Amino acid sequence: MADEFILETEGLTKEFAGFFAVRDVALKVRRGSIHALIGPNGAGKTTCFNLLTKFLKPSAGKILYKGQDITAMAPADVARMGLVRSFQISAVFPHMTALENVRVALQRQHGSSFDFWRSKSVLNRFNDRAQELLNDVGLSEFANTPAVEMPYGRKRALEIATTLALDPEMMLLDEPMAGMGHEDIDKIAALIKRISAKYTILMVEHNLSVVANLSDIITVLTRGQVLAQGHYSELTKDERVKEAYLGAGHA
Amino acid sequence: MTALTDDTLPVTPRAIRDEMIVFVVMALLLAAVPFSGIYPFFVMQALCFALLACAFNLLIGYGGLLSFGHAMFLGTAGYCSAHALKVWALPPELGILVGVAGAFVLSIITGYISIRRQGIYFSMITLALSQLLYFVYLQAPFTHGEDGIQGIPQGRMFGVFDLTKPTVLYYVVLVGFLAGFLLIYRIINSPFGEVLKSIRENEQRAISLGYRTDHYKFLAFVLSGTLAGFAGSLKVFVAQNASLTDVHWSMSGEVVLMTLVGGLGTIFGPVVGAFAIIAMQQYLAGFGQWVTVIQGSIFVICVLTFRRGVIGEIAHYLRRSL
Amino acid sequence: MKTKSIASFLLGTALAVTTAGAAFAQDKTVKIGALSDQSGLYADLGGPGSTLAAQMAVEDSGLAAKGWKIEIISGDHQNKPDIGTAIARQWFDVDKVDVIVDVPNSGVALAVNNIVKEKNGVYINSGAATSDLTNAQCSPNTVHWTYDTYMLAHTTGQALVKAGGDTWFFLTADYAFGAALERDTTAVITANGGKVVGGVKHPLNTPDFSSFLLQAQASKAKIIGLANAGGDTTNTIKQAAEFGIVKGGQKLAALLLFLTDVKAIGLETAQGLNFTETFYWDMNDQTRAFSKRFSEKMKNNAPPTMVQAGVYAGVRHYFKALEALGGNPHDGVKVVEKMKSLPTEDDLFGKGEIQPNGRTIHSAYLFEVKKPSESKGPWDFYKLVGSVPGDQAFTPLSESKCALLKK
Amino acid sequence: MQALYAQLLVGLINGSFYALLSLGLAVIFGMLNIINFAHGALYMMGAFVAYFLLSLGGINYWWALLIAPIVVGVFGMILERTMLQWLTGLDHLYGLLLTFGIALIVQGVFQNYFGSSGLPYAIPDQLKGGMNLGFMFLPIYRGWVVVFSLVVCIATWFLIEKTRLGANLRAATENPTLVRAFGINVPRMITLTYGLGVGLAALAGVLSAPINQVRPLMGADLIIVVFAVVVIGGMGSIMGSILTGFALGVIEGLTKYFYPEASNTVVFVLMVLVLLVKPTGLTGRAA
Amino acid sequence: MPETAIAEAPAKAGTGEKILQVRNLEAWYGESHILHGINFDVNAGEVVTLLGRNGAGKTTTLKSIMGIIGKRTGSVQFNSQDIIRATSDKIARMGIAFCPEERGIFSSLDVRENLLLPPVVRAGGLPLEQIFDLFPNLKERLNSQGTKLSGGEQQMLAIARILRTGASFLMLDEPTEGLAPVIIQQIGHTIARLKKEGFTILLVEQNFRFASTVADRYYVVEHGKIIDGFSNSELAANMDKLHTYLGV
Repeated sequence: MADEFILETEGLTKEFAGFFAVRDVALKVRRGSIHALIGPNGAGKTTCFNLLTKFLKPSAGKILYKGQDITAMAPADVARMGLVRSFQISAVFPHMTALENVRVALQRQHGSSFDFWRSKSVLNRFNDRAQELLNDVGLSEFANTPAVEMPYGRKRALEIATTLALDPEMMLLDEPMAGMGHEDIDKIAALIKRISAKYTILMVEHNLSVVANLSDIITVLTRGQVLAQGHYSELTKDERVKEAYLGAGHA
Repeated sequence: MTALTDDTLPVTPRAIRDEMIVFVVMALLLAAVPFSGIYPFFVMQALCFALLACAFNLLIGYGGLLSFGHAMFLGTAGYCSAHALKVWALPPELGILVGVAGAFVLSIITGYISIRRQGIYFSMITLALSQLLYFVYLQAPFTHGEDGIQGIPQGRMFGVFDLTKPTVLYYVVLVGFLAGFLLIYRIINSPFGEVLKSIRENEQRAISLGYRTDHYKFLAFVLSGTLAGFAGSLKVFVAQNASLTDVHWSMSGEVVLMTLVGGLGTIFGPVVGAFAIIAMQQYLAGFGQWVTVIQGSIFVICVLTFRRGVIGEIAHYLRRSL
Repeated sequence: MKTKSIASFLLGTALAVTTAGAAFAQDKTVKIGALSDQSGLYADLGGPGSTLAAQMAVEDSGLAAKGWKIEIISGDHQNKPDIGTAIARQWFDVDKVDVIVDVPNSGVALAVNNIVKEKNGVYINSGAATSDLTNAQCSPNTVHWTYDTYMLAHTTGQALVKAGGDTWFFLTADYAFGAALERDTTAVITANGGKVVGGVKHPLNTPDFSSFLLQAQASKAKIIGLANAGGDTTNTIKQAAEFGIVKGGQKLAALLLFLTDVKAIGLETAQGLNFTETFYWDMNDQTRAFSKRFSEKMKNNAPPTMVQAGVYAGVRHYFKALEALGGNPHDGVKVVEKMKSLPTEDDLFGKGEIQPNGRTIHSAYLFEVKKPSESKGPWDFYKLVGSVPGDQAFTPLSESKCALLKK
Repeated sequence: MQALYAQLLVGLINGSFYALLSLGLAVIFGMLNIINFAHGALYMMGAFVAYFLLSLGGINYWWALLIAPIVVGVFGMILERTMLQWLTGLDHLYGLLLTFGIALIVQGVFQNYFGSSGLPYAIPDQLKGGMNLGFMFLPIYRGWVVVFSLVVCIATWFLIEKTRLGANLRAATENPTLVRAFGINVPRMITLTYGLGVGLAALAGVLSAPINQVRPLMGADLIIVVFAVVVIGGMGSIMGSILTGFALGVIEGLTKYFYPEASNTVVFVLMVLVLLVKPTGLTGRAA
Repeated sequence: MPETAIAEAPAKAGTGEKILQVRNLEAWYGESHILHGINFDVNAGEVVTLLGRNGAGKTTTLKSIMGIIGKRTGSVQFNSQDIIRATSDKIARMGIAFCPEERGIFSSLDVRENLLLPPVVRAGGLPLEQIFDLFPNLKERLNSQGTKLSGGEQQMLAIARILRTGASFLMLDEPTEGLAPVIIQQIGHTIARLKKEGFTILLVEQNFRFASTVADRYYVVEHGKIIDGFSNSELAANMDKLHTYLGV
């Protein structure tokens, strides 16, 4: 089982002052798949995400990653096990160049992060790899641009490149397309498709058409609970999903 | 929480060559002081405070942590060095080592306690810790309380340099300052400095990349405290005494002021700020407590209109890092 | 690091200026540095008043008419030893000051003592209490005028024990000065057959003494000795009144109290207090005359404190030595030796001498604070209840650890 | 044992000042997100206003209790309008630095004109004397301080937790933008809140004037202790800061009895211990 | 996707005069430019819905009208008065009320305090009895802490508290978010009834099935601009287009 599913939750619950943002969620993410978490606004998708990456403490329940219980771990340690997340609003280091952004991630595994007595030119050995990652996400010409000056869509791409630099086993993407125009959406979708060959991906996404094309399996959340799970084609036939997602009064 | 210096940072990448040119000019100017007729004790004292401010700046400008208790490192190192020189009669180089070691140990302890909280809580905790230490030093026998440790022998550095000669002392202090300054510069431009910067820019993201950010902040705190201690040890040779003034919270406030005036998170700002404030105290001394009022006004003006500080504004204008 | 030229007294004639420096032995230039706490805790008892006292000493000496060129600068040490030493060092190095006067605050005073010795200047201390200046840390460049802890302890302690106050409880400021006062007073009490039944050390600048006063009250000691200074003393006295300690039959003995402290406490509360000073403005015609002139020039018309009086007397005596030398040799040890060789006599402290360890000897007086009904003026506070001759009030040379005496 | 009771009571008196000051800090922090470093200086101003009223205008203590908080409160509101309000949206460390600067200015000005030594302020006639409680002689004035500050603390708590105005205040603490969008003039409310917090400090200043001397630096050292109190309590709630204030006064009082040398440090030591066990303070919300 | 910017309102569905006129509205969050020139109108007595993807700028539009966005330019005419420079409290006092997406129930206030928090700015608000009549649940839970209510109750409280102020123009930001179908239905009924009472309502919705039950007209927001607009009767014809716009 542990081999088949890279991430599992049991009875995952988060209560905020009497309000259940996430309630009794059991999730199983298959190794190597693209798993999407969808649901209307306020369904608890992002809360769920924060629970998985330990940025929030669950009120109840258990999280297993690669068969190991990570419920009580610190967020940095979860990341070190290869479970890396992105954020809903773009999370880059604004006053560092794109190359430096990626290098910070490379540095963590490969080198000398506590070395305060060495010149940072030792980091130059990561430049090739960083440039490669930037090329992968189509940011070749932005290497020396401070992140703050990049357009929004490029920042999202940079964020993915930074995440890839950690060479994670599993990536959690929180609305990677939020706030993007069409052109960008297609690019990022293609990128996700490409990297999914190597990594397991769990993504929260609002854009159903993106989800439909990309994901192997979809979990629908409403009001903090799992409503349904399956492939897109199955879900579109599910009346409950239509009603929850598209709203009451659906013809 | 947004980083304190977000709006003060120049966005251009570091221009290391420019910075080294400025550094060389600064070093040459300082080296020429004994030939200029400027009173060397004034410059020596300013150099010690400049180093202290640079160390403080390492923590706030690059770690985003406002310590309101940095005087405790200055004072602790001063007392340790003074005691080592006067009572144990150690040579100057070992005296400095004892002082720096004292500040190092203190920064480990206080860092462990304070680093768990951020923002204003961190500031208040460092302030309270330094006040705690102030009262301890007030009562501890070896500090001689209100009287302080007086008449500290300067001795011969490495058995060669006679520190009782003002010119020799001046160059020793200058070399100490430049060494400390370069070390801080190196820390900022090291692999560690890179991580520190990323934490200040976006701590959540740094965590999600697997950085245990508290460890980095802690190391920054210890480095900053230890270097502040080095400044304190040097100051012992200049002032030939160690007193409660150096541990009092108003000293911590002065360090903040120097750095703020010069420019938080700039390389040369704290040096300029330290010289400006020390010179101001020197020349306005006749106005008695109005000096306090003027210092307070500078705080207010800086915070309201001039948040980048002198060097920060210049750097912003030139779109260069300085 | 703080200096300022309050007033440049260019008293010399044009002729004196042109001849100044012509002959080394006849060098008649003098520069006085009045180093004090200009705005802090001791500003009222020293501070600007001490600078004024030094200026009056210059004017009264009449040296200007004899071709001397005398300048006074003043500085604020802010009660910080490092600032005090920095000013002193700069005064000697840059401003070429010959003599530093006043310097209240024992910590600063001792720190400056080292500098003056190193630079071979002259140091006439009036404001500091520590008897170490003429004892363990004595220096050939230093004269300590006015008062010290030993004198305070002996005069007050002895008088009170003899008057029947034979059980004591100490409230002691927890630092060197307080400890010295307690130690010295205890020695006097036991030597005179009294007993110390307890004591409590309190931190410096304690705003609230109620806990300590409750303990003092519980001890049932006849005398509560206050081995502290400044704001701590005045606070203790006020709060003791509040807790009804004096009304309960116990007596307070302030071991160090100044005229300005009494002003701060108010007669209503301070009445009946016993303490020692070596100068009071209302002692005799000479002191009254001087005080009148002095208070007219003060911002708040305050009469001189004993510290300010000491600055005046000390500077006058210094000039006597310079005149005897026929010029200013700019050699501190030499000038101080001359000062020691001349007997002291002035309107304020009367006759006395400077001992080889630098201690100025003159009479000490035990005062009691008047009742509000007895006071006739805004500064009419004290009643003289006794006096001790100088040779009995200060440390006997046989007990002194001063290295200068062992030659 | 008797002495112990006496010390407990004395501790409660000091606790009154801690409670009033940390309460004011908490109220201000809630609305302005500023740690008001000027609090000690404004406390001192309260005492000075009382002193001026008496010595210049012959206005007695009872009027001072009313007038001083108003005068200082208005002064505080001017500070807020002219300076503090420009810091909205900036990192709150700037608030700390600005108020630190204000504290230096205020204290410096008073030191220039009044020196560092204290000015006397007499206990009002009605509260002179004391009563014998059996275990101690309690000066009536001190008893009054405890009772009065308790009343003020509870009244403030009631104002904030139980009234309509308090509801607006609490709501604005949570989400000022939304409250303003409901048509409530939040900037004015912030100004008034600062005035209230500062007024509490001034009130404490008037209360302390007859006990301690009226000195320019009377608040400077006290404020750091109050910061420690605040760190221990955590500024989570109004009641929390009141209780922590009184409790620490009592603990300090006990220390004075058992080990007086540590009485200055006990609050800080306690702070360290609390931080090691519970980094957010006793009642604190996360920073 | 067609990038047709439509400045003029489509056929009037309401009866009254233009109560709100938005022209060339631009807005910024810090450095980022969110609205790039929004143009639309709302007539008195109408329910108008803004549709659009997450991040398109719908909420920012409401907030800009309400005056709670730092920097904004253009013109917003409310009852023929330009309010672009007014502060939000003044705007509220002119009769606009805002119910935010996150509902903004105050946790440190109980239900009664939450309900009574917004001051009455003008006559004509609903009296409390009528509000309890609309939302009977609230009356029972007056003394509970605000955030202890269920999501649906919180939403009702959020709407209820802006009804008594006398504001005639209500802006509701995603009132159905995260709610159960049965509650959504109830909210739909409430809005319909409010419309009958004479309130003008500007709605932001993702759930256009829900919107279709109450709205008179729609505008579609994308990239900080209005790119399309149509009336309720034209909804069916625009369905395919809408699917592309909204990506659902």
